[in-house]
Amino acid sequence: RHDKPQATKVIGVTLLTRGHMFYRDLEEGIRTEAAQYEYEVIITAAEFDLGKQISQIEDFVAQGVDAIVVCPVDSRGVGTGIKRANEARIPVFTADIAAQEGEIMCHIASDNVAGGRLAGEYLAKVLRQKGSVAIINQPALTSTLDRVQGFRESLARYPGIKIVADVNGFGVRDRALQVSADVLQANPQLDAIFGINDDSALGALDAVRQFKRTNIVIVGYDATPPAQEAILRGTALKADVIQYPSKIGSTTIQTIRKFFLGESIPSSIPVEVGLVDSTILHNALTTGAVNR
Amino acid sequence: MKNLYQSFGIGFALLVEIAIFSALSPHFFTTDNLLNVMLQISITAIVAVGMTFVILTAGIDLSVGSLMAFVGVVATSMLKLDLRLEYAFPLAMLAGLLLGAASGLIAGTLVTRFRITPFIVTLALMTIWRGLAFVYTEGRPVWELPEAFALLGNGRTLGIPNPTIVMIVVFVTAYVVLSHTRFGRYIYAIGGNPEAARLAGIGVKRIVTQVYVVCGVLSAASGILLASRMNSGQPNAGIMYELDVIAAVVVGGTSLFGGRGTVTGTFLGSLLIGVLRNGLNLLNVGSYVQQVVVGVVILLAVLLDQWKKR
Amino acid sequence: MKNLYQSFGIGFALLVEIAIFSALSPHFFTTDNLLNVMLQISITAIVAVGMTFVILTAGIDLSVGSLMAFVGVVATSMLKLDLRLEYAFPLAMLAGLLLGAASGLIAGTLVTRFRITPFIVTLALMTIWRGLAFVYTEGRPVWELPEAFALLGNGRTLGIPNPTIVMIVVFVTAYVVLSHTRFGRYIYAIGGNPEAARLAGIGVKRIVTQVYVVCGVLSAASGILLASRMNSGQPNAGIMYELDVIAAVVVGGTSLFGGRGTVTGTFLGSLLIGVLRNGLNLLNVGSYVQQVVVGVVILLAVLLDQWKKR
Amino acid sequence: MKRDILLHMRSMSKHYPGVQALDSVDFDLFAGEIHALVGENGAGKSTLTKILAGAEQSDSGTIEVSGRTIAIREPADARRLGIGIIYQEFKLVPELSVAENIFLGDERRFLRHGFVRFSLMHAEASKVLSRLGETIDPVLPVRKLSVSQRQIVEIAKALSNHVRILAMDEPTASLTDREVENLFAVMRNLKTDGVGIIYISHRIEEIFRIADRITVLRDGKLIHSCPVAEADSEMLVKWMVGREADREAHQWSPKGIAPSQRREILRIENLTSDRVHGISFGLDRGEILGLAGLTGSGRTELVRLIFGAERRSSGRIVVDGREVSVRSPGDAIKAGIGLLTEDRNLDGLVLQMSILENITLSSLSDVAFGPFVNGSKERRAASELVRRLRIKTRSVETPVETLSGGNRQKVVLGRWLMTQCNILIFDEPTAGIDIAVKREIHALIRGLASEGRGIIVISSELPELLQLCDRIAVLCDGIVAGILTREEATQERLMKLATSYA
Ligand SMILES: Nc1ncnc2c1ncn2[C@@H]1O[C@H](COP(=O)(O)OP(=O)(O)OP(=O)(O)O)[C@@H](O)[C@H]1O
Ligand SMILES: Nc1ncnc2c1ncn2[C@@H]1O[C@H](COP(=O)(O)OP(=O)(O)OP(=O)(O)O)[C@@H](O)[C@H]1O
Ligand SMILES: [Mg+2]
Ligand SMILES: [Mg+2]
Repeated sequence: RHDKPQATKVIGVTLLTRGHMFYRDLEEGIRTEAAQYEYEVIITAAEFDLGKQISQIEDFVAQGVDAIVVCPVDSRGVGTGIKRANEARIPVFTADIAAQEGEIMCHIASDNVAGGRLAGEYLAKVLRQKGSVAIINQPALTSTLDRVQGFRESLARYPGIKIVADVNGFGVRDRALQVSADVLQANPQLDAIFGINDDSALGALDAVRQFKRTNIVIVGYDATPPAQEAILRGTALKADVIQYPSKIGSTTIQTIRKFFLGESIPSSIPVEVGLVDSTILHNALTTGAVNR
Repeated sequence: MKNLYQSFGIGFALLVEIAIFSALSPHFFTTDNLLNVMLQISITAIVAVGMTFVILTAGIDLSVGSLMAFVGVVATSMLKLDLRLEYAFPLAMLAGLLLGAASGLIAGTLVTRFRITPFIVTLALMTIWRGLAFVYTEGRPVWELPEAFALLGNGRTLGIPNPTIVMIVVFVTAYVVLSHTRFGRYIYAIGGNPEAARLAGIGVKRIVTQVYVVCGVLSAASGILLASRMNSGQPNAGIMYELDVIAAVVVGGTSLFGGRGTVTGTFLGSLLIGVLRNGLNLLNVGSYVQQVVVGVVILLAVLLDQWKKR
Repeated sequence: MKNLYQSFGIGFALLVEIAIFSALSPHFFTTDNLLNVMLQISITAIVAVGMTFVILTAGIDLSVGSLMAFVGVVATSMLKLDLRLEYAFPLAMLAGLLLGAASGLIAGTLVTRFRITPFIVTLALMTIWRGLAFVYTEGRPVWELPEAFALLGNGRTLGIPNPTIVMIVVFVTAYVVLSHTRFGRYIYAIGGNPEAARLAGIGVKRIVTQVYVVCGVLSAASGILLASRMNSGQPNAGIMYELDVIAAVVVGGTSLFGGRGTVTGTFLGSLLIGVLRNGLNLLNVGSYVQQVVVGVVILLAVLLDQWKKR
Repeated sequence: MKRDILLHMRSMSKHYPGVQALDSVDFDLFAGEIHALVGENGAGKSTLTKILAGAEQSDSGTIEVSGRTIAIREPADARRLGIGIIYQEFKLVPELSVAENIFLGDERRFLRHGFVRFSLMHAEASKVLSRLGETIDPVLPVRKLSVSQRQIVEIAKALSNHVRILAMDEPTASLTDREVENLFAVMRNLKTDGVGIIYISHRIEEIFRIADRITVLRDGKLIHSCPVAEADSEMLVKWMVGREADREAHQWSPKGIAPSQRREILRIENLTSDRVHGISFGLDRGEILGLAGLTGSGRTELVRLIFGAERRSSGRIVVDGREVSVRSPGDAIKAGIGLLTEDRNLDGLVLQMSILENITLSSLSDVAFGPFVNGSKERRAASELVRRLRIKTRSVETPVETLSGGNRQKVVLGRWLMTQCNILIFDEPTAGIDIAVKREIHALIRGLASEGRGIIVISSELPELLQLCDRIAVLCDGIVAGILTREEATQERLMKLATSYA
């Protein structure tokens, strides 16, 4: 392994976590794309621990990788790690979440605030601009804070819609189920729930089923396969903000490749977000547009 | 009777809590919500029974949360085998419970034969099972399960949620075992003075191993119920449950030094924490303030218990 | 000498580990990477010293990780006060360390005066400090700090990273305190037999409280260094550090039942785990497989230690 | 002779849940006297010394030291006043060295620049130990010591300080004669230095040898106090138990069992571990075999090996003519061997469990129906033993930790009496047991033998062995130095064998 041919490039990746499907898909995108160019990728995950993420970047520097991809745990804090890489003249790319300190070659991401807005607009539409809404939140991460910020911003424009609960489901399905049950208990008239990721939304869906509530609309985020399936089955989960994590992954590798080849690259590449409901998914299935 | 008295301090705290929430929220003291609370605590309370056994022997089991996740994904993945449901279903249950027993057996063996402290054994297992759950599923949930599986955890029997029924059965059995059988007596003796127990002719290693197996099996059962409630196997289920469970056991009056404690106390402890979480959610208290409140209430409850003992 | 011998088991495990990684990765045994490892373990190793003190008294402190985060956000937010840096800087340090001391004082008082088990006291504090860190920051990190602050944790003195220097000073001091002062003797005595210590006229409550304060202050110092390394105050910093720290202490041969252990062992324990993480990263081992490997190595290390004692 | 009153405790009372441990007791102590405190198990002797030590607080009463009323709120107060205590239940830190234990709380004298000078401490410790005629290595951790060595350390700890008042709560309970002599010599020296000593012991003959005055407690009340010359042992026993004691509960005839049944029940062949070497002997049904030897001679080790409590490196154990594999105490009990251990607190009792639970712990299967414990049957069996052993308690539900030292000993005894074991081994069965009950226990042991069981008794009190045993094996340095029959045995011959290799 040590005497690999000169040409083989090594790319170090530090993900925010592997506990969420989103990053599994992003990782997959990176792997498949990198395999095409025969790049070697070293993938680690910080599991929401910034200190660990910085250590991982430092380990990459010690290894002398050719490029580093970071999905920052925190936009600012990761700066010290990035600066270490900058000092060692190793190019750094960020994916999904931006870094605000240190030099970044390129940032490839979908916009979380925009995604939150999409969810808000969708709910405003189906609720006909009035009703009560709950958020299954995970207010510990910049990305989810941004989603909720976008969501709240868009609903602020509709005085008829009230956010009656904002609870922490820790981004995992079992906790989300538990807190959603309590929210439903406290709000017999609840009209809609926004889950900051699909585990949160699906946990809410489990709770809704437990209480056999009808007339509730749930919107999720990420459009993971279980969520898509739930939407297609006509459950309370009606729509999902969709990002294209594997596309973020593959785009990142493509950008790095351009960099290796000496081509010029932009400082940021937006990857589209969208909103899917059962109609869109249905069409996509038949045309194969959202195949995963 | 003695147990009831011993649990008085915490029982009082529970009553105060219930009174406060009943006053503050019209949604709290309703049959529906009380059943909801019972359902919510069922999963952790079942594990708490196993944890009580372990703690009574002066041990601890930090691996329960991870084990629940690992069992959940393994059992659900069995359901996806190309088998008829009549076969797949018992097979999945069996595999899950066996896995729990195996985990307990490993923990128990390392603790008794290799004399490693329970804390470190189960801390390592916690890491290992969680890692394996993710390796096994590649981080993705196991889903598209037969609807019948969801019934297990979401259905009701005689109006009572199934997990609650399981919990009640587990508690009653544990109560009888601890206070009326030889096995129970040995557990207390070992927790109180393992050397004296050994010299009294008790097979300390065997009993302690069995206790970890009991805890493993109960965690597995609980993990299966949890998976059923979500109708999917989530590798990230049960994170930090061990701490909730231990808190419930200790708040319920069981001593971490072993030899002292009851499952009645554990039940009340689980209820105290469960009611608190539920009530705070009903009152729409922000999650971080909630964390602070839960911490403070746990302290107050143990303080009260301590003060009562004076 | 005696300490060295006692730590032999784990020292051997460490050597094996180093040999394996040196053979497998050309990047491992380089000055750069070894300094890198030292830097990486510094933060947790400093806390591990405090934890060693606490565990020697047969206590435990689960609140260290949360406390680090809370101290981090409080101290960094002081830096943002409208003050000249000469004032803001010491003020922030002081506030952070005081907060650590206060946390230790609360824990120590609850443990000694109110006789609540350390596990539950610090479990509650862990929840409370984390909650307060989030409440205080509304979940967002404190940032846009003066560059000078980042130097604290990222700078080097005589070529050695600052946190590593702090770590070395802390270890040497702790070594002297534990093995050559009365305070140290009393800690061992209390951990070994608190009743005997009390009857010998030792102020058990005072000493135990001081030990928690030491742990709190070291956690605070470490929290400040961590914030400086990230040049921001992160409310979710240090999650689960308590478990890593406890693992390092126990792998280093300190008994969770108190009265037995050394900081030399703790240092080797921290190194064992730190080197393992670093090496696995260099070898490109996936993070879930890593989790499994770390768990297994921890078990093997304690097994070896146990086996050596026979 | 008019001397200074050193200590005066006036109307001391102490109540524990369910018992009045002390009921306005007056106690005084002169400088340079040895004042014996006697009474049945649970009479309140230890409670009185614990109050003096600041380990417990009295409910009422005053304490005067040298004529000044003082308050002792915590152990440090007592220390400052020059009060030293030897606790009945040891208060040592197993992980610390002998020297560190001896000077625990008193490190100040070895400090320089804030650091403890250990070499000085070790030298001092050796000095204190040699005063007691002992050569225990001061660097050794206490966990490596045998019970009697711990006792010595406990004594050295109290002597290390400059004391004016010394309370000794059964310091000789597990000491052999030679050590007792050394201790008495030290006590006489202290006496001439003007130290007042409170001496608690159940060994009546010791009291008459060493004490100047006697105070008798019963049920927490002061019964009698007089110079030792005005009492004899029968009077003493009467004061203690409040009635005439029957001298011999059972008339005992050696080997009260038909010769036809006198089969060998236990045979030990070549038992070896790192502390005992090549031990062989046999034990008949109905026989009581004594094990004598000095401290550390390996008696405890030997019986622990027989019981499977420790691993032997070689040797066979034959029960009723058949070799049995004994790898754990559980195996031993199955083979019909029971062991009453030396240290009741450390490895005998589960302190927080009740008397009932402790007694039935090894015979639960006899009072169980399948896995279930038959509560009423269990209670009946335990109550019977509590009555027979005269365990002083309100109820069988009382946690053992609240019992006095002697009563605790009776509880462990009760456990082994309840088992069906045909071979019973008693390691210091009467340590800390009061004289009245001691006689009963002797009778009990004889009774067990006459039922056809085989009994092994370890005792540091040679008279006890001489009184009780059919044969006595003497250990010296882990080797059987000789086995004497009842007829051959005398105190002198036993001592000579015990020191034959030393
Ligand atoms: N901590 C306690 N809680 C409750 N009761 C206690 C406690 N300590 C002692 N007692 C009771 O107080 C009484 C006196 O006990 P004490 O230990 O003073 O007896 P003693 O005379 O020393 O007996 P022995 O000769 O057996 O050592 C006993 O009945 C005992 O059960
Ligand atoms: N746990 C231990 N570790 C090391 N050495 C021990 C241990 N226990 C006892 N010893 C030593 O082994 C020897 C035999 O001890 P043992 O306890 O069998 O003696 P004993 O004849 O019962 O004397 P005692 O009067 O002290 O009870 C002694 O020298 C003792 O110091
Ligand atoms: Mg006593
Ligand atoms: Mg002995």
